[in-house]
Amino acid sequence: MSSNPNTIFKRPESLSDNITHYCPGCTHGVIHRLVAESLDELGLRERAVGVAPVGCSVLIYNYFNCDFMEAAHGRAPALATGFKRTRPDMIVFTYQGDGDLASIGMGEIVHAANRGEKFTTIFVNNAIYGMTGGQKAPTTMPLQKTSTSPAGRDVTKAGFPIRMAELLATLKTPSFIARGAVHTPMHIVQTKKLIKKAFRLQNENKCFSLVEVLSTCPTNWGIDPNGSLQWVTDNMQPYYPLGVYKDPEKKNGEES
Amino acid sequence: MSSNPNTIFKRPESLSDNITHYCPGCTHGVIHRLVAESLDELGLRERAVGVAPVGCSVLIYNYFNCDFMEAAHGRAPALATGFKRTRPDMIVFTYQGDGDLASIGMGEIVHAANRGEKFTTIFVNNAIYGMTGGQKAPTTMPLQKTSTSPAGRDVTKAGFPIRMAELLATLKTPSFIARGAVHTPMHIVQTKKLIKKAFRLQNENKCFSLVEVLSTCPTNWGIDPNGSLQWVTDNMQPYYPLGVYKDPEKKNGEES
Amino acid sequence: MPGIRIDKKYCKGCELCVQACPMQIISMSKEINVKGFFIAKVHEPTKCIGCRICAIICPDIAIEVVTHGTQYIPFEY
Amino acid sequence: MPGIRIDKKYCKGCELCVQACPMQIISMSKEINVKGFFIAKVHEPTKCIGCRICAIICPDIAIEVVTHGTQYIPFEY
Amino acid sequence: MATQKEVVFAGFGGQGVMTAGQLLAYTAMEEGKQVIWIPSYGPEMRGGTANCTVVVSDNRIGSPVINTPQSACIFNRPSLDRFGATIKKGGLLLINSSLIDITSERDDITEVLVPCNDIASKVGSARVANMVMLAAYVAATDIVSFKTLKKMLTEKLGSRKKELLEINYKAFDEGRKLGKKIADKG
Amino acid sequence: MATQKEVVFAGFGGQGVMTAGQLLAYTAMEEGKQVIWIPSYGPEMRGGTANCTVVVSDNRIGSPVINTPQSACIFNRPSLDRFGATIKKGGLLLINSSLIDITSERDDITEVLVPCNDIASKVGSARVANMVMLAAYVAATDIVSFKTLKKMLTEKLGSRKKELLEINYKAFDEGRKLGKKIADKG
Amino acid sequence: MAKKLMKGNEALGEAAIAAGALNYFAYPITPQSEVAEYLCWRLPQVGGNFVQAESEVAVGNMLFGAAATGKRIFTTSSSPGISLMQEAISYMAGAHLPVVLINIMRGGPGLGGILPAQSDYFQAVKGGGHGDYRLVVLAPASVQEAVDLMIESFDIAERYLTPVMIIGDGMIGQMMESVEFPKKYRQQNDPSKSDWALTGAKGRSARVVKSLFLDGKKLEDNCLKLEAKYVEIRKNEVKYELYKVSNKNKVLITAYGTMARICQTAIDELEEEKISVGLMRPISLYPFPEKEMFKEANKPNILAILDIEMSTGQMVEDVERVTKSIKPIEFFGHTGGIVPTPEEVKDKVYEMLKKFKKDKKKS
Amino acid sequence: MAKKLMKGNEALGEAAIAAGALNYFAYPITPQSEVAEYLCWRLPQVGGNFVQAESEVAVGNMLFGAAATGKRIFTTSSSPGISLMQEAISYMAGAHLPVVLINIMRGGPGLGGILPAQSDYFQAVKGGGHGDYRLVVLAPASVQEAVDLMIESFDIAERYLTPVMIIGDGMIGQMMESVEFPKKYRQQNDPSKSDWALTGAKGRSARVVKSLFLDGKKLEDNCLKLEAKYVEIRKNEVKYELYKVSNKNKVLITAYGTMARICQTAIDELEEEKISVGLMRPISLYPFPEKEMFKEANKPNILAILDIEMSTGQMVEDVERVTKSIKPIEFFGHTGGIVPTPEEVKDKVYEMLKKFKKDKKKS
Ligand SMILES: Cc1ncc(C[n+]2csc(CCOP(=O)(O)OP(=O)(O)O)c2C)c(N)n1
Ligand SMILES: Cc1ncc(C[n+]2csc(CCOP(=O)(O)OP(=O)(O)O)c2C)c(N)n1
Ligand code: SF4
Ligand code: SF4
Ligand code: SF4
Ligand code: SF4
Ligand code: SF4
Ligand code: SF4
Ligand SMILES: [Mg+2]
Ligand SMILES: [Mg+2]
Repeated sequence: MSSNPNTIFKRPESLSDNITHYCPGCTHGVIHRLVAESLDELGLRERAVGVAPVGCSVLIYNYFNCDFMEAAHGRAPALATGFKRTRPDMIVFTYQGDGDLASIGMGEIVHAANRGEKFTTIFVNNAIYGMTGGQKAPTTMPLQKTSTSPAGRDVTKAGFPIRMAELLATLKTPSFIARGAVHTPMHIVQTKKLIKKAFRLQNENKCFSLVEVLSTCPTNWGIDPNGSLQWVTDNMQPYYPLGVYKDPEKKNGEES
Repeated sequence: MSSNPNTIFKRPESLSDNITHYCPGCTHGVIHRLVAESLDELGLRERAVGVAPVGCSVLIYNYFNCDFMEAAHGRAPALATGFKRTRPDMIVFTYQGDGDLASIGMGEIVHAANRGEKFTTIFVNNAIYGMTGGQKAPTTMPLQKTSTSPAGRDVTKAGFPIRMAELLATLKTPSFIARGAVHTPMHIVQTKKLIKKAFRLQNENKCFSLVEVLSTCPTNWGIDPNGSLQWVTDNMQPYYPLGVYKDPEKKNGEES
Repeated sequence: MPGIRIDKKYCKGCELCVQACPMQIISMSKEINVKGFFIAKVHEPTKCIGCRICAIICPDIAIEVVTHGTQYIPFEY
Repeated sequence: MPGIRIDKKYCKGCELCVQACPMQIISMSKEINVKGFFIAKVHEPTKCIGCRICAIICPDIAIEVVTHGTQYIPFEY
Repeated sequence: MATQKEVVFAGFGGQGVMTAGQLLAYTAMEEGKQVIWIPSYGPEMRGGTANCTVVVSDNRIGSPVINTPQSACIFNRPSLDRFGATIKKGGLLLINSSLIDITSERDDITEVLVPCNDIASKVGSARVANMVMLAAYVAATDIVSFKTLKKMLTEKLGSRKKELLEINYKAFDEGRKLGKKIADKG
Repeated sequence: MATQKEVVFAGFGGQGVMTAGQLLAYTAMEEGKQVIWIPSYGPEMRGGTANCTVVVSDNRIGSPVINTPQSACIFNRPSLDRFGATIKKGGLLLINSSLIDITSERDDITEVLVPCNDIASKVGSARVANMVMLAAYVAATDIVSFKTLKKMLTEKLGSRKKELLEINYKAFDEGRKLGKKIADKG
Repeated sequence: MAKKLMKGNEALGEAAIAAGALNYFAYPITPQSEVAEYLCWRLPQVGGNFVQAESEVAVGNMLFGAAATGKRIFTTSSSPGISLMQEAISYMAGAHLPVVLINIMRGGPGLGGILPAQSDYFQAVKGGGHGDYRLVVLAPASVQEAVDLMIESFDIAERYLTPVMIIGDGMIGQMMESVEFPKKYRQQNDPSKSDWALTGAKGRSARVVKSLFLDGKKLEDNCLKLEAKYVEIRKNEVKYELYKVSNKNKVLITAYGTMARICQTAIDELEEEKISVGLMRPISLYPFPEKEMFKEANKPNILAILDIEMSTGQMVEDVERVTKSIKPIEFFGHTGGIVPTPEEVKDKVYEMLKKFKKDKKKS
Repeated sequence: MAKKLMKGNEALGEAAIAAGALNYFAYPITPQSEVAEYLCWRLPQVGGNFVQAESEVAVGNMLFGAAATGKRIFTTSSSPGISLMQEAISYMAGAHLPVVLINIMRGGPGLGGILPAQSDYFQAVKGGGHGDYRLVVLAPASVQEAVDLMIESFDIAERYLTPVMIIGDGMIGQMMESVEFPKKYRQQNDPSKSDWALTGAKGRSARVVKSLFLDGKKLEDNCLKLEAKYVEIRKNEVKYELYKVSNKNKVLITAYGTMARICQTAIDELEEEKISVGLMRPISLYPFPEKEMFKEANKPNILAILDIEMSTGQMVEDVERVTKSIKPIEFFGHTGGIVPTPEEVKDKVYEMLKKFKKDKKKS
């Protein structure tokens, strides 16, 4: 390597040096990085407080270089509300899995979004309860096998997967609601933009913002990491369309 | 009064003889009657189990001639789920106010609807917490004065009213979701049809069914009973459009 | 000939029937029931067309509608 | 001339970079790191175009991309 | 013990029983007494009766729950049914005779009929019936001075509402006359 | 006390340490013994080490927690680091020498190197490394009979998988040989 | 500040403001909704904020988040609402957060009723949530004491970094009494001076507020850290009142909150009848006045102890425990909203005097 | 039925089926998720049903609804999940519903950890919810006992129409032991034979299952009805085990659940050293073996009591209470997932023997 080396991609400042406990190929790591890069680029790290969920990312505070608190399962939006209302000058974000946000935490996220709380939620949808060993989530795909649906999700008994972005977008209170994914570099690049915008809107005190991100769980899906990315393309993406569902900067309907 | 008298309107059998504790002109009474008439007409009373909410209608079991249980605040859909899954041969309905269903009970109603539980929910939206003395509900209208929003609901802090029918209609699981009202005889007649259909669909084991009904609270709105009916027309109806939002018997979109 | 019966026990004097009756034949009486409410009464019973609108809007199911002979039912209920 | 550095400490051998690299120049080595994972390595470093795709997809931020001199950046990130 | 006075105000919502009780409480406090005002907040409130109890004492007040008060100011029939029998022997019962056409039929208490609504209408507003009653009670028991009572009323109403104040004063005067009689008798 | 035997199986997920422990437990139970199998289910499970403890006794078993087991079957390096020092004085340590190139450096226990993976590959499948280890342990301690062990294995695997069964039997035989040597020595 | 006649619920609200606690989170429930109805307009006047949450589960967790700012925050609720906060309370205790919670108790279990009761003693004092934690629990007997304890509770919460709960029955919330507030209201905390609050990782390493310790040893350390605080609390924060306690007392009454006032009336009346009864009123239910109560119970003149509660008997277990049952203990109570009267208390005393005098003769 | 080697969690699931309880509602949480993972396929085989709820709050309330059918229903969870059920538990107790709840306890407070603990004793035994109610609380020490108590708990729940809770630490759920199930499994209840279940108002007047009594007197009556049941329960349902209790014992150990087994090992080892220690293991934590424990404590040979728990000390308060502190009581424990070892128990005994022998000499 000769002179004038130029690092064009490196670990963001908002991340610590710790090695994550995530399984090989788990895209939680990618999403962490996108959040960290957004904080870096917007210069928010020193004012940021993250709220950890209960789920595989419960130890997220070990991986970030910003203040963090750890919520009860599903209640991160309530913690974020409490914090942000008391310190409106800070930047607050929750990072939540699909069991956390779409199952036990349904009430809290809907109401935080509806009140228009000025924080940002990163919603990691991997269609399963990762941490507890692969049980069915409300977002589990029809016929997907999990440890509590060994014959596959039966939609006649468990209903269809919940599309949180669509559900939250019905609320009239202005907000930024989008869905991205991280199963290809292109999607990662696009999702980064969504996450960064979500934080920018918070920083401008505009609205509540939430980015749902389709993610993988190679371990509990029982599929190798690259196969898992493919599984997102084949199974999740068609059911969970990517895009911006609500945007305070666009007129109603413009984005859809 | 001469010979051949013919009663063309009378108290339905499913209602008891008790005088309700509702305030004069409160339309909870009308909605009770519509439910009772539907049970009568479909012959369901003897198999019916109601689930009372916590709210002004907490004593509803005193007014019906069918079995009843009384839920914790907001949790009626969970009780109904527990009951119906254990006794699928019975007819189960919840009767819930807007504080009960749309505030504290948000998680339970969304998930029951999403799992497609085969019970019926009557959702009485009077834009306020009646029982506890007129506090702001998630369904309170913008600028509406309540005991916890004496200057009127401030949408920049409390967000906009939640439209539950629309929110629930985004779920993919088949269901019957409609909104009626009872502020004019015509609306009462229409709403009766919705409620009856909701019960019929349950009886046919088709799907979850929910009818939201715009209702009044003369006492806490501080408006006389007739003025309250007018207030529904002027303020609630424009924001809460009446109609069928989801119908398992119609193709998607057909109803809207 | 149709007519209504208002059950004093149930009436809470809310006046919804008064305003709803298309024939404007219901009004509030000076009579107070056990619960202390002024109750509604029909002041021109002969004008009643048996439309059931008063009964439909009454939140306390205080009103029964009866008829003698045939009765045109303007809408299903 | 661009190139990447894979930090052995972070690599978990998931092979996402292997499949993602458009130049197909990353493969799995026989080397095991402290955590017991086989780590990725670049087998044809000179072919690297510095597109950053491997780094973007790496969930463990094991990859740094460097360049010497100017580098055409095909997309904003 | 002897220094403690208890009174219940009971009627239906809108008759101003809570306000009357509160005004008494404010006045007693202003005069340096210990005081408790406690409403019934049970389920019977809706549509039914409303009532509150005021306890005034020179010393620290023990029980805030008074099951057998020394006095009661009763504004409507259901309240008479409920509280008539609870008054302490030798106690005082004031009945709003404008709306109640019966008595407690007790001979171990002093019973006074105060046609509150009639007097109130006479002095200018049906809404001051509660003040007639309060004045009668105060005059009968000397629990507080009228001077302070008027001062507190003025404070609470605000000096802007001159006219209303005058009507209230008149109500006081009328009630006072009735109460005085008992005091003189007793 | 003397009748109680304890052994830890430890390695990383996928090495079949849990299965080996369970098979031992089933076998001991089949032979009428009291038995406990207890896994570590702590956070270290994910990606890290997996381990379980089996306790076999003629009498009612007290503590299910064995901090200092008599024996350990160690499948990988991190497990050796964790459990090597905990083995009771005079205890038995079996080390999977195919993957572990060090020893415990203790002189107060019996240490045996079992090249499980090598033997497993030799007999036909890398996946029976755990059975090699189990057999070595059983042979060394006589904790259960090989007859019952084979019977239970057959039951668990199901008789359909004949081929797999054969490989497992072979693994047993090889492990047994190694274990026997210790038993004979000890 | 001059004396004011105020409803307990409103006075609690004003007391919080006096303590510099300007962020309030709550959900309506009888008999304490007036706190929110007061603070919803009062807080904005002083630059504070009230969030009406969607549920008590959310309230508990909003407190959790708000407490992490280092400012003073609080809630008020009533029995069923408090049950819904148990998970959050356990989390906040585990994360060493200062929080003040008020439970204006109503009759239970279940939906129960809305009348005053004291049947949440166990929940508050023994811990309704999971895990090894305790709450500091204070029980005022008057509106003034409610105000004073409210203000002090924030100091206690911050001194030990622990949740503090004030329990009062519905009467405390509903009645008006004259009350005085401090002349000088406290300023809001300046979080930047805190060494644990989350203020942004600027010029320092990142801070974490959490209760998770996957490593058993670390979790145990956290529990021992908690226990060490409780030891301190038991040493420093015991509060109680003795009323007419003397060596003439035959019976010692134990009662707390409003119930104790009713007992005082009974004691006053008994005194006129020359029957000497003393009252020990624990003000801090946790820490419980253990040694103090034992001392009183152990006095030779005391024939027996009479515990009186608006419940079927909860504190009585602690009375048994701390007095080592050295004297016979009788329980009397009403529950579900029924309030024992001074007459009933007196009757119970008469009955006990008869019984234990007889017993004495026998032995 | 032949003996099976089964994991505690799975055995609990099978036991419920044996008891005729075929409707199960749960939410995943370590260390008990295997119950759901077992029952999700096992229940359909026997005509049962499992609903994976959206949360433990929902689980509690699903149980409430399901119990009203008159069939046997149950849930399993772990510490934080149980905290979320407190409101529903209070409601079910108040509404006289038979329900079985299992808490496979993990370390707390807060998110804590997932290792075994016994730190939810207070919550279970004293009542984590609001109002005057108690739970029957049973604590098994082995997988077989867990199965037996599980089956019996449904009978108890129905006998008294009350919720029953089984608490076991994570080890009970995770370990495999040999276990036997009854030969004949029980049929599901026939609700039509119930005189309280909601079966439809056909040929009878309507029934209501509720806990609301706005009238204070009626609510008090309901509380007294509950209390009357608890009196019966305290009379009939006390369960405990004595281990090596003799008049040679110098120390009496009190411990429950798995912790008691560890103490047994210690006692066995001490016996070999000629140190005689007995164990009293409460199996029913509520009703607590009050008289029985007092009797044992009061025996002249006992110098002191040693209470051992996987907590910072919770049951010890009941030990103090019921033994009237007639003997010195020492507590030893670990918490947060750390399990006291037989060695530690022995060391504590040595220490106590020294101390109390000395004390004796002194006095
Ligand atoms: C109240 C409560 N209930 C249940 C749990 C157990 N639990 C921990 S994580 C989790 C689900 C995690 O799934 P998800 O949110 O999808 O995150 P992932 O692990 O998939 O990233 C559950 C149920 C808990 N810790 N607390
Ligand atoms: C857990 C819990 N929180 C709060 C309450 C108090 N509460 C009773 S009814 C009610 C709101 C009722 O409003 P709504 O559901 O709109 O019914 P309405 O009275 O308007 O018909 C509240 C907050 C309660 N009983 N339980
Ligand atoms: S279990 Fe799934 S979600 Fe959790 S770290 Fe592993 S792969 Fe990722
Ligand atoms: S308070 Fe409102 S909702 Fe309740 S009964 Fe009265 S009018 Fe109806
Ligand atoms: S609508 Fe019914 S309750 Fe109202 S006044 Fe008429 S009859 Fe009476
Ligand atoms: S039936 Fe029709 S016409 Fe007759 S009174 Fe009623 S509303 Fe009037
Ligand atoms: S993507 Fe990262 S972690 Fe995965 S193999 Fe490549 S360098 Fe290693
Ligand atoms: S930068 Fe691009 S070309 Fe170079 S190794 Fe990475 S993916 Fe391959
Ligand atoms: Mg997930
Ligand atoms: Mg409402």
